[in-house]
Amino acid sequence: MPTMNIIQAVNSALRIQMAREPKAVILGEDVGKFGGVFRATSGLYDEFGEDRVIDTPLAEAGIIGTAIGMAVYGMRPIPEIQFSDFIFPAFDQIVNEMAKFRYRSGGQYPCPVVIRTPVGGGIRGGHYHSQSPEALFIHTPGLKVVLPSNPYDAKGLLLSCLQQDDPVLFMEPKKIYRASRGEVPDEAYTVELGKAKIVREGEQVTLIGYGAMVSIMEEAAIKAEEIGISCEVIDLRTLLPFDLETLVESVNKTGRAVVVHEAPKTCGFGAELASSLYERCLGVLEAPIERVAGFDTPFPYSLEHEYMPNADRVIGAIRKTLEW
Amino acid sequence: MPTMNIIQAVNSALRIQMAREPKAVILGEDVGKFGGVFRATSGLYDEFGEDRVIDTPLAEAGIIGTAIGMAVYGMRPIPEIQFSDFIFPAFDQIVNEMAKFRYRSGGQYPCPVVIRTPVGGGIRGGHYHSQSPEALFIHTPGLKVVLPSNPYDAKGLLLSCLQQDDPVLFMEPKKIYRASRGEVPDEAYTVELGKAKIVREGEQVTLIGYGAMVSIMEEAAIKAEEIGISCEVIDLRTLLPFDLETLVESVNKTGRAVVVHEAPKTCGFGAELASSLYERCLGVLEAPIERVAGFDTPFPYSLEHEYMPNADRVIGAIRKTLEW
Amino acid sequence: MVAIQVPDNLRRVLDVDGKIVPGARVPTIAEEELVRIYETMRSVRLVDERMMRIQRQGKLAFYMKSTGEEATHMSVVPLRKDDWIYPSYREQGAWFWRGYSLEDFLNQHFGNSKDVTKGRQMPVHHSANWLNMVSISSPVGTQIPQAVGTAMGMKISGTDQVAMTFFGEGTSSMGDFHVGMNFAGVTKAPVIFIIRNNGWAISVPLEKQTAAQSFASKAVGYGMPGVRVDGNDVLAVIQVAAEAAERARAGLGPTLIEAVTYRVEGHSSSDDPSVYRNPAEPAAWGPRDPLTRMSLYLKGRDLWSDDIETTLLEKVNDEFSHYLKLAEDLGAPDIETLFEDVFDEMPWHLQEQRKYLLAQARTKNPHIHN
Amino acid sequence: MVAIQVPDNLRRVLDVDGKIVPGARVPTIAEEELVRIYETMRSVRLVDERMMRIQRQGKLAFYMKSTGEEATHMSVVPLRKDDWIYPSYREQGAWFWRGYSLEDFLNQHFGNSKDVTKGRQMPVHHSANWLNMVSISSPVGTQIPQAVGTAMGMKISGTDQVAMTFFGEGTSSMGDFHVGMNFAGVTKAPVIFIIRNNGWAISVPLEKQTAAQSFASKAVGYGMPGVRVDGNDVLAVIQVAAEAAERARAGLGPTLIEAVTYRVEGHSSSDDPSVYRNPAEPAAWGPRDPLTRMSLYLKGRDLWSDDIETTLLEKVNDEFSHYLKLAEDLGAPDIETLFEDVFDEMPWHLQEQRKYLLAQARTKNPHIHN
Ligand SMILES: Cc1ncc(C[n+]2csc(CCOP(=O)(O)OP(=O)(O)O)c2C)c(N)n1
Ligand SMILES: Cc1ncc(C[n+]2csc(CCOP(=O)(O)OP(=O)(O)O)c2C)c(N)n1
Ligand SMILES: [Mg+2]
Ligand SMILES: [Mg+2]
Repeated sequence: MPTMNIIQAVNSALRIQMAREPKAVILGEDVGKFGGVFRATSGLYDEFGEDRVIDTPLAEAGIIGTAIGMAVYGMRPIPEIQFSDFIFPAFDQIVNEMAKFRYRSGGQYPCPVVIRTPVGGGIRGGHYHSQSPEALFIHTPGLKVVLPSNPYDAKGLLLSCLQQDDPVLFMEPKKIYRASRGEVPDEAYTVELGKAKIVREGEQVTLIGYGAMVSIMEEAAIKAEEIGISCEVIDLRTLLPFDLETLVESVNKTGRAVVVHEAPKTCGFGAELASSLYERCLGVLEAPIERVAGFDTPFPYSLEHEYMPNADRVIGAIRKTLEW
Repeated sequence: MPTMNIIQAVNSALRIQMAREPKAVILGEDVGKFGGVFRATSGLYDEFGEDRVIDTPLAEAGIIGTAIGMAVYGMRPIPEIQFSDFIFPAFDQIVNEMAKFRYRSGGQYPCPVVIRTPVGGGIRGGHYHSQSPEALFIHTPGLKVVLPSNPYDAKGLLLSCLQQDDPVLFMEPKKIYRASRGEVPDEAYTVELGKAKIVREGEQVTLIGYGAMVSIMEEAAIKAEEIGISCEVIDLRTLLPFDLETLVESVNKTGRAVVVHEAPKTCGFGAELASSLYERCLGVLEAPIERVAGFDTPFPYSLEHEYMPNADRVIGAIRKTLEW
Repeated sequence: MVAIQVPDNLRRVLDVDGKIVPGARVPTIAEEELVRIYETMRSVRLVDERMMRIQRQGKLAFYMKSTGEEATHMSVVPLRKDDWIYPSYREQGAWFWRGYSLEDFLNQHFGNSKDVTKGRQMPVHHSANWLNMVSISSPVGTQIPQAVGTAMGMKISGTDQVAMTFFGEGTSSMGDFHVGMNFAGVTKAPVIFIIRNNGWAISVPLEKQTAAQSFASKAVGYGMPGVRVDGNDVLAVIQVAAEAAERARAGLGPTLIEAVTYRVEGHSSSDDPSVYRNPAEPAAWGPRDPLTRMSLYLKGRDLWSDDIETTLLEKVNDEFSHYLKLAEDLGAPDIETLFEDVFDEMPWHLQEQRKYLLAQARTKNPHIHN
Repeated sequence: MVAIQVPDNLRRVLDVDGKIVPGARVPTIAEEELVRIYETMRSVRLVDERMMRIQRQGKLAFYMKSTGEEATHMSVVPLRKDDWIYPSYREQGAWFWRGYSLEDFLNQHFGNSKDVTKGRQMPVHHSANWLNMVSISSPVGTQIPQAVGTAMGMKISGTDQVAMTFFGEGTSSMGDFHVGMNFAGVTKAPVIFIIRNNGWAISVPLEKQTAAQSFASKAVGYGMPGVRVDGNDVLAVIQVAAEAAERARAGLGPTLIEAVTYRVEGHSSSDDPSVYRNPAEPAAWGPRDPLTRMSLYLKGRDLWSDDIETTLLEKVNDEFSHYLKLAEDLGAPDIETLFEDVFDEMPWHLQEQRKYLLAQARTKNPHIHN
């Protein structure tokens, strides 16, 4: 099996979809000849032509607005937003239109747009190339939100998204775009939406996260093991609908949980995960669920490493749950 | 003391600010001659002239974008967004610009814009005249978020917002714009930002909410009392920074909490309030914190009453915390 | 501050007396179609009045009349059945012309159990996929890039379909107008933009909306033709729309049409124009009424008479009363429908919430034990 | 697919040989100022090269050159100190002209403890309130309505100040361009819009950006004058900016200026234009270099020589090296600064987070007990 990084895995999924689905269209800024600023659409312009791999004018509202119009007409648009920090000019089209199209038409007009966008910090991008706005979309009824942590899942999840009939925000962890490598089949396969993955089994504390935070959690779990603490690590993969069942099962076993994300803590997805878990597991919880998250400041530049969650901070939280 | 409704209280605060602060400017759609579609700016155009009460072209991004430019230049703009459902075309200007201006300039450019916007359901407005997007803004570092529940607070909180130096989203509960009436001084006064108000003292369950939900909670508390359950009711008033101290004190006393909001449950502000409370009060909590919220669907039209939290639902939640 | 526009340089076919303007390009329309066009416009006027009346009686939460602007709706006449339309909220005639029934129309306004949109949206927000009429959305202007996307899809798919979208002159100030127009210009998408310039955006007159000479002139910035037409002259409206559709089908790209008309009434049932508008202004528009002009024209060709008109009004009135009664008597959609159509398949959290609500509905006013 | 524009109908003062074009309106500029203008442009060219070199050496995360576009920066020359500027990210010369020092410039790029923006933003995102230069933002186009707002504030306050904003031709496709232009037109705000049309938006050539004849023509849709100027002719750039500033100060409202230039290098240090652009294209722009033209002009007036140029380059080089060393040696801002300036006063939750981080920083790799 070939080894790929996340970019290559995404590229492979897109190529498969473009080849098998004549209604699939890629559109965005620099996705054509250039192949995208992160090169995720590399080669597709040459292979599928400028009608189906479209370099649009510089306007996110236009990219998503036209994608919606394509989707309700029956096409299968796959727009790219160059950085998720630049998704906000299209926010109205996403939350008021794309997310509500099926609902407001009484089911007459499904709107299967799959938006791809890189997310998160770690590339020295300052606050406009580092944000993690997933919570805003999880809070918006009508959207699915997916965020893989490795190449195999990236390809399988993306292919799943492309085969279903709902709008999806497919967020790609740009910090590990190239750093995360693994075996990925060349052919098509799917990874089921809505299912978390237990990355590492453990007994005492459940670590929950997604995207670039998964390897941070694994690192913390390994270090914790060295000092005799056994952690279970769960990669959510789909953020909405999220796999509460798997989380509950794990926390029922461990009695402790730490939730990790890069986005600011206040009103972040961690709050939802924690609240949902308390609602189901209060009786077994031995300590408050710890949230390791970005701080409630704009994403900084020079102090990026201080801002982002790291294994030490996760270990600190693990320890707190054990010492409570 | 005169009796006012919320619209009149807001109008009174605006008139005071416009009279005392020559740099204050009101701008928005229909805020001029018409006095706003809810009439909150009624009379101000005649009193302060079309230079300072500006009917803008129909573009929320322009309203907020120009307000930002005024604020960094030293003016005191008070833009109105006609419905908070229509705030999304300005979302980029709000979350990427207004919220980060002071931070990204290293403190050189404060951006004291106070955005007023009606929020919430209950007026038969369907999903585009009923949304409660507060969580999106609470999650955005750099914004203050305020949401009064009655005329006295509306005026006092708005005057506080207008006197400080940070950007604020001042949300007004349109369902009770006219229904909520009370004594309001004609002159200027302030209600402190960041302080919740204990609306009703009680012993067994703490009910936490804001805006139009406060009267729902009070109704539930009265009904609960009839059957022998004593509830404490807290009106948050400021959503960010929220008054966790007052909440913690109350929950330490009651051992139970119910959080109420109209916005969809998943990733709503209730999740943050609950998680924060668990983190401080896990030891005393007798039952999971209940979240009574809007459902995770777009806001409906015909089934509006089924959608919105009501006293029965709050009582159901109170009962759950007692029966756990 | 007076929004009456001198209707200069407007494309015109009929003068105010319903006579063909010398030299005008007259659309080719069969006689029975001419009659049907007038009937549709006339029916809209009547339906608008009855709707507003029932709104005033408290039976309806909200309504928006299109009085005086009925001719602009007829932009859809040159379109084919397989063309797509993205309306705004003030084109009742476009719906009826395409075949939307008074029954569907009333059911939507009541949001009842037979409303095809399942009571999900406010009054006047229709949706009919069997007519290729796309759901109306309240946030203004969002339909513009969407219509362009549909047109791009048509072009990519190699069809010769056309997309048309409507919006008010106020809406041209939105960012979405710009991005939609610009994408259309660059991609040469087969799309037709109809600006209903009715002079007002709620209380804001057009001169506070733009400093441009005309709304049609905005086409210059997008490299497409901009046409100004007398929006109260239905034959002229149809003619320019037909030319635009032909251009689009021939692969020549988009057209912007500014139909100059006037909002004779308030913005909606919630509005009170007397607060901000000189009442002399709507009065001055009376002689330009699109119905008068078209009926004079038809009468001149012996295609219409006052008797026929009376018969039409009676028929529509009866039909309206009939479907109104039916619509009123129907209840709201089932509670379960609240959770449908959020997604293709209902995820666990919505299933859970549905279960909760259904249980709650059954135990209303529950007996509480402490 | 070739982005070279035939520079027709461009306002011009200097021809490619640095001679005054017959009949041109020549700006009135004192000799020492003429020299300072050229010195600024020449310094930018040098600084850009050195910056890119240190970026390539891995000392800097990111950089964006403005090579070939230096003349457009000089649009700020006619402005007064109390006028305000909202730059985009490719107007280094505007900063230096206003008095931003090389020291500030380098400290910002290193985000060090002396960076006036406290290491908060990426390289090239300056901010200097003492110069009325507003913080650069990465999201393109957001500065456009903001500049209009500042200009509206100036007008409301009864000053005769002017606001100027810069952006690339690609950015004209954003909704914010439209709403900003439209607000300016309607309010007659004293604002000047400078479109740096350098032919490319990263990999997207201008003909995929708009179907309009020119970017200046977009002014029609907003009822303001649109001027096309040779953006590689610094005297022409200054002249049209001076005319626009005069108009604005006289209460006549905004002006759109399209400065036609060319992005000779890649978009940024992260870019590789060979993937998408014919290398013959930048080469063809060589003869139009704005520095060559201006230096020929100055030499023709005996205001400049190769010797003076050498001296200038040495001086700037030395200064650069000096401040580079200083900037490199400074560490990052204190950890505490992470939490400052989110709000005017730090609320409890940020105080709590600050405390946590400071404690965490002290207990790195903590010894863990189970
Ligand atoms: C984005 C957005 N902002 C504000 C509103 C509130 N609103 C509804 S209609 C309207 C005026 C629209 O005017 P115009 O486009 O001229 O259309 P008309 O009503 O005249 O047909 C406004 C401001 C809205 N629906 N959407
Ligand atoms: C809203 C937004 N979308 C996308 C980007 C990514 N981006 C940065 S610069 C750029 C191209 C800008 O082109 P242009 O406006 O012509 O300016 P130039 O770089 O040529 O000076 C893009 C797409 C961004 N910064 N902001
Ligand atoms: Mg209008
Ligand atoms: Mg450019």
